[in-house]
Amino acid sequence: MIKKVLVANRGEIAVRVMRSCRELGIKTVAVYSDVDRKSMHVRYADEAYFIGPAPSSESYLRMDKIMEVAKLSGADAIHPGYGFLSENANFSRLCEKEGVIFIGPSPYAIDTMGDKITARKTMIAAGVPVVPGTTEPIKDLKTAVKIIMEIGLPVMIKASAGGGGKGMRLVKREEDIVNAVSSARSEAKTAFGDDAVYIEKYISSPHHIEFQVLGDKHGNVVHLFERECSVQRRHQKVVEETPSPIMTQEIRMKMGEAAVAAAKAVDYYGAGTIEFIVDDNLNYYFLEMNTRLQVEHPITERVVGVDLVKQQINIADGLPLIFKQEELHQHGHAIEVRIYAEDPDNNFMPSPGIIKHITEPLGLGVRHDGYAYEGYEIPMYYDPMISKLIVWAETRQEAISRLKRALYAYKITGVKTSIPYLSRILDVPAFVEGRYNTHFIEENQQYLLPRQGCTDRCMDVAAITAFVDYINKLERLQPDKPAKHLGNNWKDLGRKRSVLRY
Amino acid sequence: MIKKVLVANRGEIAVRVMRSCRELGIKTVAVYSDVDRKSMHVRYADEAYFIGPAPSSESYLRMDKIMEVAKLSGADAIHPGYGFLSENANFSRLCEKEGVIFIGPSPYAIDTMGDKITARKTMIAAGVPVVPGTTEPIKDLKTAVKIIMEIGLPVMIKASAGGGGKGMRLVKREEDIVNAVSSARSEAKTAFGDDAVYIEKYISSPHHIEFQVLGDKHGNVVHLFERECSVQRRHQKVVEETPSPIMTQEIRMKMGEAAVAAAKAVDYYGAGTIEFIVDDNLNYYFLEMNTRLQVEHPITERVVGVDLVKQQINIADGLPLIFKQEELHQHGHAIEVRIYAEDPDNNFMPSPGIIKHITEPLGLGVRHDGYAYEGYEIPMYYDPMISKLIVWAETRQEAISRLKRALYAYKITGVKTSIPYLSRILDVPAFVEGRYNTHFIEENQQYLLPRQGCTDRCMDVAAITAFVDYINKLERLQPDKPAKHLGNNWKDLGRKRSVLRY
Amino acid sequence: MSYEIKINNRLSTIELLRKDGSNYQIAIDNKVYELDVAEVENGVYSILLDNISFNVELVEGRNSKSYIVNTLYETFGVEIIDAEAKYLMSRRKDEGEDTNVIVSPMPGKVVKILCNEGDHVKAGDTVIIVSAMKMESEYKVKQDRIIKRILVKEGDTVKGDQPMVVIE
Amino acid sequence: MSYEIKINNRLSTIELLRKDGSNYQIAIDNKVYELDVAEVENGVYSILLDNISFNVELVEGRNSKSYIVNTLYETFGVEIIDAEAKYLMSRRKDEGEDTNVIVSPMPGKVVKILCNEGDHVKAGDTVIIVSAMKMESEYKVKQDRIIKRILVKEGDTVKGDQPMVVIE
Repeated sequence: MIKKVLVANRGEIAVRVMRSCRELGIKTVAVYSDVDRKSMHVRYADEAYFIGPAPSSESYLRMDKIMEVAKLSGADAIHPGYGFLSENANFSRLCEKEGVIFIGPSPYAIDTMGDKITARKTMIAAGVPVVPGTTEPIKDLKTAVKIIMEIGLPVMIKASAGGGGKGMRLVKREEDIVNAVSSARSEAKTAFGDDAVYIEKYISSPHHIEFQVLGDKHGNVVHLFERECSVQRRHQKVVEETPSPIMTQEIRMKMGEAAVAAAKAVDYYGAGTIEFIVDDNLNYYFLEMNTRLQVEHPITERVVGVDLVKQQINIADGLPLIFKQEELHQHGHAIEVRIYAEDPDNNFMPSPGIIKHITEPLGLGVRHDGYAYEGYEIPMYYDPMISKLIVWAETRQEAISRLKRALYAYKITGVKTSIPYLSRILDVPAFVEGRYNTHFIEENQQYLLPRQGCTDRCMDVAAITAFVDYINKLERLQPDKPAKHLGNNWKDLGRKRSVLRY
Repeated sequence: MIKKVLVANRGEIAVRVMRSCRELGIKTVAVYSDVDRKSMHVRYADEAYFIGPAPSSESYLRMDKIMEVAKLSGADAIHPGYGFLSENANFSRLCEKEGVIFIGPSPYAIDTMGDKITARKTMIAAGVPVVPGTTEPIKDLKTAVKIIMEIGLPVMIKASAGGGGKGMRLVKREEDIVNAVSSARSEAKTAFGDDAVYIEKYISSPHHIEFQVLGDKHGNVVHLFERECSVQRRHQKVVEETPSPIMTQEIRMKMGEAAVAAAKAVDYYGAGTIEFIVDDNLNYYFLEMNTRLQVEHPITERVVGVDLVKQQINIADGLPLIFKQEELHQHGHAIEVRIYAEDPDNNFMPSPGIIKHITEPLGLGVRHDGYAYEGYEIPMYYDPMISKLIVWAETRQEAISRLKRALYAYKITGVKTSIPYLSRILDVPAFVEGRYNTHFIEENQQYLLPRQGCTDRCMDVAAITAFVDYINKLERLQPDKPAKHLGNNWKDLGRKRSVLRY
Repeated sequence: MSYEIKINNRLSTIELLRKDGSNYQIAIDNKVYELDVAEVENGVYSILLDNISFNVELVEGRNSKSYIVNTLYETFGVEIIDAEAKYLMSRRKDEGEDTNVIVSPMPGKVVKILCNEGDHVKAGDTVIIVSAMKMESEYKVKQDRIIKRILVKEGDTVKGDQPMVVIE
Repeated sequence: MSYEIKINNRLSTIELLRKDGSNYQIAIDNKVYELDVAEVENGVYSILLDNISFNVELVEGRNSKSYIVNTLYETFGVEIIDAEAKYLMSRRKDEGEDTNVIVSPMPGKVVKILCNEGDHVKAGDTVIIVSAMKMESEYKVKQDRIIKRILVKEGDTVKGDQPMVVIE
């Protein structure tokens, strides 16, 4: 039985993993870099070891140092969280070699799923649908036309040697096929000296829908239904929800079976996620597998009622899964948003800095997974995510209302955050109606602009508050003088302030 | 439709009600006393009105003032929370008269259930089981014996004129009946000059189990299953859980039907709770009805998946219930503990004061309903409850682990709290095994004593921390001197400290 | 230099031997500890000792030398005793203990005063009743005494640690 | 006495007319407000104006007269302008704007410096690249300029608002 787990990560996920360990009576070991001495995971853990300078290449990615701490602390297992070493087959192999349990999949599964071409071939062999397309470059018009007709329109033609949009053509109508192939080939020839092209099915309004799977070391695999992750900005997920608003029970079952088949094809054990690209007609295609815990795993935990980290630990411990597919059900609706230290009104510039004040939203149906606290300085070296806000309600509509209520009460000062931007997303009609795909953010820019929520009166209140703070500050510095005489004694103030840095 | 709700309460319940209002798009009006200007409910509400001095008789219990605020603010409904005016039939009547919706039951239901004798008679008429006993004084031995045989042993014999244990006899065995009745009567005669006695069924190991009900204004009533509330200290609930560890599905259904019958007997609408006393053999008897929301309502919300405050508002608005009995189910297990500002190691003395620092427990399966924040002064005029911690998990065992984990991470400084005491309860074997009744706390005193968790080494760490804080404080006051020279300049320190109260 | 430090009733000597950033070498009663001590929030400390992570919270007590210290399970009173404190302690002893004061242990409101100045009260008599948070507490004398002074009146709001009645 | 106050780009006059406990009478541009202003947490204010409850958070800016103010939906820069501030502003204008400084808007690390002191750079040229939180930001000049001084070197950690390159 696993008795002590080293968590090779930081931030909210390290704390989240440690919470489940604590519930299981397992001791936890934190590792930390230079700038993370005061980070919550160091405070929460039973033990903590320093592993190097701030840049992750010198600390959280140093397999040797982490293994050394595992040995030193007597940890019998390592949980990698997400990011850092979580999808590193060499680390999984190192653990195997050193006799420390890696809480994650086998090196073979990581390797196979980590390489896009191998993964695609493996999925085809396992009968899991992939985005239709050619695997070899096409060198003549006739073959190209034939393949396009097989795949079905629309398709994307891409130059084999290509890049930067050169030699790329989107074909939607049959009568355009010949022209498009010819012009793509000649453009490719001119640009790259090679007229070979690839052809791939074009998904015009793609949805990103993923399935959570759990597999044990005895060959059992189950899925825990889908997560809809189509609200993305620059391929970064912003909002995730489950169930997907476009899903039907029939397609859910089919996709679930495909996800289980995909996992079984690589003898998968541990928690993993099969990402699908889905079109408006609910045709679905395997995109890739994430061989680790996802950031958005809590919405599945809430709706299915399973602690995924505990399952990971039990699986790593060699225990068989405690539930069968038919025992798993979805109850209600969950949504997650990610709170980043960034300025949504200024091109999402990261906004590291010291958290001056934080009010966390609480109450019915709200889960808040964070690691920041008042006085904590969000370091500039790592992902600027502060926390994840997860809500649950009986219905999707109620979940949206609840999330708005929670965001309303969530206050952070000292750094800029994505909170106002997230609130705006929840008001976009396409989101409210559940009709959205991965183009959501670019298509709804006009709804996502900063709001003019503050009237003249509200601006006056803002100004008055600052003014009151200012005059009270003066008053405190001049205890012998009544408030109305304030404001004349700048030299005194200056002199006192130098003493007052307390 | 209700558009603006005045919440005639304070503390966590006021904030909790406002949260649901916000989710429904309903504006909220707070009322506050002298000492509550900075209380969270004033900050959270859309509007706030001052209603008088700190003692509740001069503020939160002043129906006239509260009604005046309702008129002034244009609130179309009043939510009374729990305590204060929540079970005051006159207030319900005043609302009716003034044309403001009272979010709670009719004056008739409050009156009927508020009077113990009327309630008992009404329940007997409705076929709801009550604790068997005589309603008229018995004046001779023969009748007494006959009645005892009807009720069944054990019984308690009490002097009609009695009090203070005089003329009181517990009878467990048949052969003791005659002796017990005779000696009780003669003792009663001596003590009070009257030998008349009452006889009541004695429940030797009573469980306090209550059922949540919801009724609409169209005659529909459903129950939302039970809450086990037997962990009590001086008749104050300390831990509540659902499902009850002693319940069977069959008894649950029967008790649920009895609870619905009880509510229907007084044409109940709104949220209410039927309290039962239950013996080890799961015989159940109506105890009383609470005609309001209970403190422990969140465990039902979590396990049944229903927002009870929203239901209250919709019912008050005249809407029919949106679910039928057969659509309601229990999922998993929820436990609530109440965090009080009190000193469990010093006879539970209240510990009002300023919260210096608070770390709220978060993460999977944890709900925290509170209202305190750093710098908030818990006033001495009201109930010293700081917050409620509610956890959910798939199983009871996991819920206990989760609650322990949450209590471990819950830190409050500045006031003493019941947190350590609650942690101890969770380790008591009888609690862990789910074998407990209302005698739990008195029977398990030895498990509930303060722990010697801190070793010499841990005491050294405590001392060192204080010492480090102290020497750093000195150092900050003497910026020009290195740390090793510290500790000699007390006069300087004193002089500077008077300036430094900033 | 070394200080005396009182942890509840335990008296120890404590000395800072070395400080380097957040790393401290500190001796208590001849045991030498190497610790990493970081104040993470106001009054909240994270301590690493032999890689064990401790969380300790401090609240300043009556003065800058006295603390209430919370560890995971327990609360300690810690008092740092320097020259000034020693002097004050010795002076306090000189004054003797012939007067006695009933002090409110928490903020509350005086509900009832059951004696007058000059009264002779008996052991167990309730002298004053204070209410706080819906609970009334009775303050009794333990021996036969004389009421010397009453410092509050009925209806008064009292603070924690406020003297209410002086007995003789 | 009255002050000038700048809220983002709006300039107003503000004056405290009366103060009574937490009740303030304050005039902004001749509008008179009666408010109850209470600091509930450090930098967090609860304001009641005509019984409407506002929540406002303040963070002190560059100095004690400048604030970042959060209302429900927006963030404002607020600057209180007293005699001293006016003096400094007028002096700043006298210095003219013939020098210019590229300043890091946030804490980060200097990844690359693409110029040397004395270089003539063209409009749109990238001068320096700074990385923070996995993102690299390029700082360009908007007109043809001369690099006057370089205040940082590659690999340096920079703070928010730290001058990095002086251009002419």
